[in-house]
Amino acid sequence: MSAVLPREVLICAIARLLDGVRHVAVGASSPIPAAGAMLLRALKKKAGAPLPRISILGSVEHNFFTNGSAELFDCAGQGRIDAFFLGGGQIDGQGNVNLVGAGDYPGSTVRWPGSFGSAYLYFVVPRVILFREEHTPRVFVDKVDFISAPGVSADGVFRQGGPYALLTGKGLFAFDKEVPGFRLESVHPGHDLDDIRQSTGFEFAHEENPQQTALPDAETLRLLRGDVLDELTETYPAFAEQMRKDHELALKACEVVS
Amino acid sequence: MSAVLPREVLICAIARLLDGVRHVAVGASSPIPAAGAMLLRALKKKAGAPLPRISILGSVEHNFFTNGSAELFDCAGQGRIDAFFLGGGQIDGQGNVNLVGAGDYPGSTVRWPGSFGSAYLYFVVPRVILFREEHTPRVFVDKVDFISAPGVSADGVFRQGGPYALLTGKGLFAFDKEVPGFRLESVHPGHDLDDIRQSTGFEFAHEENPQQTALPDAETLRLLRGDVLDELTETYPAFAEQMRKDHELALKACEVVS
Amino acid sequence: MVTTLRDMAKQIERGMSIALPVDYAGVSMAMTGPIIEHGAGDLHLICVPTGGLQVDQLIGAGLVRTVETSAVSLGEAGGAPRFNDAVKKGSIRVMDATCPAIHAGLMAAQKGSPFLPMRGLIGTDVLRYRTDWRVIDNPFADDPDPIVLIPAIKPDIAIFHAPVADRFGNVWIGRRRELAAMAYASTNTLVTVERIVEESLLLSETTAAGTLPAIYVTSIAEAPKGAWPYGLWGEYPTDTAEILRYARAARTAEGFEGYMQTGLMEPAI
Amino acid sequence: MVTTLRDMAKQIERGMSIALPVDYAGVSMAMTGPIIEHGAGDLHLICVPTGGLQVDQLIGAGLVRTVETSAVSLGEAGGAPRFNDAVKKGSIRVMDATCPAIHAGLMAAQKGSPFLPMRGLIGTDVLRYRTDWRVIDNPFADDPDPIVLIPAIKPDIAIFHAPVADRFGNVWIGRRRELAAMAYASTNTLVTVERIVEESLLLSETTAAGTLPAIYVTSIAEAPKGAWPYGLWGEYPTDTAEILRYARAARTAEGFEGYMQTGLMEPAI
Repeated sequence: MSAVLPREVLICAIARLLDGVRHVAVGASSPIPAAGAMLLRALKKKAGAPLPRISILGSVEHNFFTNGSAELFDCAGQGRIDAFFLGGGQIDGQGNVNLVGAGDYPGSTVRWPGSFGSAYLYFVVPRVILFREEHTPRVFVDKVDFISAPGVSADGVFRQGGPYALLTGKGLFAFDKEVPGFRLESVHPGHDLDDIRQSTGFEFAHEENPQQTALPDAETLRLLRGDVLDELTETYPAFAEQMRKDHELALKACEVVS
Repeated sequence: MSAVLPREVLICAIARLLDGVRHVAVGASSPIPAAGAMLLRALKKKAGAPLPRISILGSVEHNFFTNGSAELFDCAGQGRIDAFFLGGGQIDGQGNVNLVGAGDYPGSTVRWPGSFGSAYLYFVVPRVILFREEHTPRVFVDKVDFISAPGVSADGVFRQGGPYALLTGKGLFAFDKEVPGFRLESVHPGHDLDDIRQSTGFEFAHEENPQQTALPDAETLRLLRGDVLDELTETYPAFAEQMRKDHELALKACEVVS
Repeated sequence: MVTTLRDMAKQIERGMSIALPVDYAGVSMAMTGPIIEHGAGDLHLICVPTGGLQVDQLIGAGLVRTVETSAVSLGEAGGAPRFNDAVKKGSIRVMDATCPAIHAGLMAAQKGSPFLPMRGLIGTDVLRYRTDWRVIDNPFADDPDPIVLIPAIKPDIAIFHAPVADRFGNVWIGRRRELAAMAYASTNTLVTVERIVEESLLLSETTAAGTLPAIYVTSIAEAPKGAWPYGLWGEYPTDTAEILRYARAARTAEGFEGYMQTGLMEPAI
Repeated sequence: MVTTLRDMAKQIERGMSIALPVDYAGVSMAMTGPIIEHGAGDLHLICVPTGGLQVDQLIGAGLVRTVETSAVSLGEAGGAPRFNDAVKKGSIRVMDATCPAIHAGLMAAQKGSPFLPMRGLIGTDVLRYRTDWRVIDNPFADDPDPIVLIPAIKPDIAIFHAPVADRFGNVWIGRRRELAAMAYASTNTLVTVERIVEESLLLSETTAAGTLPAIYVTSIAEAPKGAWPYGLWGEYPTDTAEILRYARAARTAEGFEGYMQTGLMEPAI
C-alpha cells in the first residue's frame, strides 16, 4: 500500500471530527468533507455501530429532502443536523467567516458569491467544521472585511451552534469559544509550526511542539481506497478519478524509493 | 316546470351574491353554497364570461390544493379567495359569529365544535357570506356568548375581509360595517317582515315593505335542475337526491292544484 | 424502525403532547386501541387543525388532560359526544384555537423559530382566552398595527396513518402535507400504513415528491384499513354508518364503554 | 393560459421585481433571450435563494437595478463575471441576504403575514446592511432575546422551468417546492415546460402530490430543453462545458456581447 496522500490525511481527520454525529449535511461541491463522512459511515458499519446519515445537497442519490431548498435550513433549525462544513474567502482568529468579498463593502475589490446559508447555519448546527485547503495569510486574516457569520455571539443571543474545528491543508485547529480563538491541535505531515505561523494572519494557541496529525491505520486506508472511493465515484466522479491517479503516482514513487 | 322550491331560492340568491368573484371556497358539508357557486359558473359559461373557480374543501374532484390543509388559509392570506361561507351557532346584530358554545366559556352549557378557520378567514376574505337556514332567536341573538370571529374591527386593525350578506331560510340581509349592522334586503316567498322580526334576536334596518327575494327565471331554473344538479351529484349525492325528490313532490302538488 | 402497533404505543409517556391529523388527512385509528390499552394518561392532544373520532375516544377513555384544537366534531355524525361531555363537566381543558394558528405554531417549530405572526384574531374571544399568545405592534408599519404572535408548537409525538411506507422508513403522504408539517415539528413520529414496500420511495422523482423522508419518522407499523372507520385518500371511503353507530353509542359513558369493548378494531374489510 | 416565450416576456414591466430559482431547481434559461429582447429594465431580481447564469446574463444585458440574493455564482465554473464586474463598478445594488432569509420572506408572503422571524443573523454584517430588516426582543422569552424579523417578499413575477404542465395550467414541480413557494408569494407566475400534456395532473394522487395548481400560474409556454445549459431533474444533466464557455467569454463586456449574440438559445439537443 502506498504512502498516505495529503488529501487522505484530511479525509481521515474529518472522519474523526464527525465521530458521534447522527446526521451530517455536505455541500454539493465538497468532495473531501463528503469523503470524510462516508469514511466514518464505513468505519461505523464495520464496527456494527449506528450509522450516521449523510445528506449531500444537490445530489439526487444522497438527497433525503423532499421539501425544496428550504428544507435543509428547517431541518437544521429543528436540531436534526449535527454537523456541517463551511469554507470562506476569509476566516479570522475569532472564527468569523467572510463569504462576501474583500475590501470595503459594498464596493468590494474582490467579490465572492455571497453568504449562502452561513448567517443561519453557523448559529444552529452544533458542529460546524471550517474547512479550507488553501492555508495562506490571504485567507486566514486577523479580521474579516465582512462578517457573513460570526464565530461567537454576545450573551443572550440564541446560539446553539458554531465553529468546532478548523481544518486546512497544513493543520488542524480546535475552536475555543471562551477565549474566543483557535488552538493548533496537530500539524499535517510535511508541515511545521513555523510554516503554519507564517501562513496564518491571526494569533492562535499551540503547544511548543505540536503533534503530527494522526495518520490512518492500514484498515482505515483500505476502506477509504476501496468502498468509500467507489461510493464517492457516484457523486464526485472527477474527484474520485483524481484520487485514483494520485494513488498510482504515489505507488510508483514508493517503488522508486524502495 | 314545477314551482320554485325554498332551497332553489337560496341557491339562486347565493349565485347572485357571488357574482363577480374569481375564486370561491366552499366547505365540504355545504351543498347549498356549493350549488350556488356551481349555478353561477353555469350562468357565466352560458354567457361566455370568465368562469369563477370553485374550491370544495375535502372533495377530491374539486380539490385544487396540493399543499395540505394549510393551503386554504395561505391562499386566502394571499388574496386569492374572494368569497367564503360561514355559519354559526350564534350570529349577532354586529355580525359577530360564535362557533364555540352557548353560555359561559369555557364551561359552555352547549358546546359546538369550535371556531375552525373563522377567526382568520373572516378578516381576510373580502366577501364572507353568512349562511344559516335555521332562522330563530336562538341563532340570531342580540350578543353572541363567544366571539369566534367579529363582524367589525377597530380602526387600525388589519381587516381586508368581513361579512357581506346574511342569508337565512327566511330572508336576505346586507351588512353595513359603518353602522355596523344588518339591513333586510328581501324576504323569501312564504315569509314576511313580522315573521322575520319575531325570529330575529337583534335589531336590523329594513324598508317599510321589504321586497320579495327575486325568483330565478325559467332558464336559470333549467340550468339548476339540469347541469348543476348533475354536477352536484358527484360531491353531494344525498343532497342531490333529496332535491330531485322534492321536485317530484312539488310537481305532483302542482298537478293537484291545476 | 418497522415495529408493531403495541410497541409503538409504548413510546407514549404520561403527560406527553400528541399531534393528531384532521379526519380526512390520515387518522391512525388503528393506534387508538393500543394507546388506550397502553394507558399513558394526562395527554395534551394537538389537533391538526381539528379533531374527531380518535380524539373523542381518547377523551372517553380518560387519557386526556388538554385538547388544543380549532374544533372537535364527528362531521356529518354531529358533535363529538365524549368531548362535549368532558367540556361540560370541566374534566378536560380546551385550548380553543383557529385552524391557521395551529398551522402557524407547527410552522414555527418547523423553522426553529420561537413564534410565527398571524393576521386575524384581534377582537376574538379565541385570542382573549389564549394567554399563551402575544400581540405586538408590527414593527414594519408606520401606523399602529397590532398583530398576533403564535408560539411554536413542538409535539412530543405525531401519530398518523398513510397509504405506503418503504422498508427504509420513508412514508408516502401525497398532497397531505400537513402530515409532513406535523412530523417536522414533532420530536418523534409514529406512522401506521396500509402496506410496506421494498423499493425506496425516494428512487423515483414522482413518488419522492409526495414522500416524507425517514429522517422525520421514528417508527412505522403495518395496519391494513388502519384509518377505519375514517377513509384514506385513494384507498377507501369513510364508513359513515360506523361513525353514526359510534355517535349514538357514545352519547353516554356506558354506551361508549360498550362500543369500545366490542366495536373497536374490527374494520369490515 | 398557454402562450409563447415572447408573449410571456411582454408581461415584464420596467422596475418590476422578478423571482428566479436556484441553478438546480429549474431555471427558465429559455426565457432569458426573450426577456433581453423585450428590454424592460430597472429590474429588481430576487434569487431563490441564490443566482447563477440567468442572473449574470440579465445583469450583463443592463436590465438589472438590484439583486436580492444569498449568492451569485456559476458553481463549478467559478464567479459570475458580469455580476462581479457590476458590483465592482457599483452599477447594481446588491441586497445581500442568507438563504433561509429569502425563504422566510417568501413564506411570509405565502402566509399573508407582514414578516417572519428568523434565528441567526445577529452580529453579522448581512444584518447590518439590511436596513429593511428589524430586530425585536422575543416576547415569549423571560430574558432579553433579540430575534430578526424578515419582511414579506412579494415579487411581481416568478419565472421558472419545469418538466411538465397540463393544458389546464397545472405544473409538475416534483420535490422542488421552492417553485411553489415562489408562485404563492408572487402576483404572477410564468412557467416554461419541456412538454404540455392533455390529462390533468391533479387527476392522480401520485402526480397531484408534486403539482403546483393552475390557480397560482399565470402563463405557460413549451420550451424543450428550456433549462439548458442548466440541467433539469429527471430530464437532462447540466452542460458544464457550456457554462465554462460562458464563464470564459463573459470575463469582458465585449466577450459577453459576443456570446449572447451567437451562443444563446441554441441548446445542443
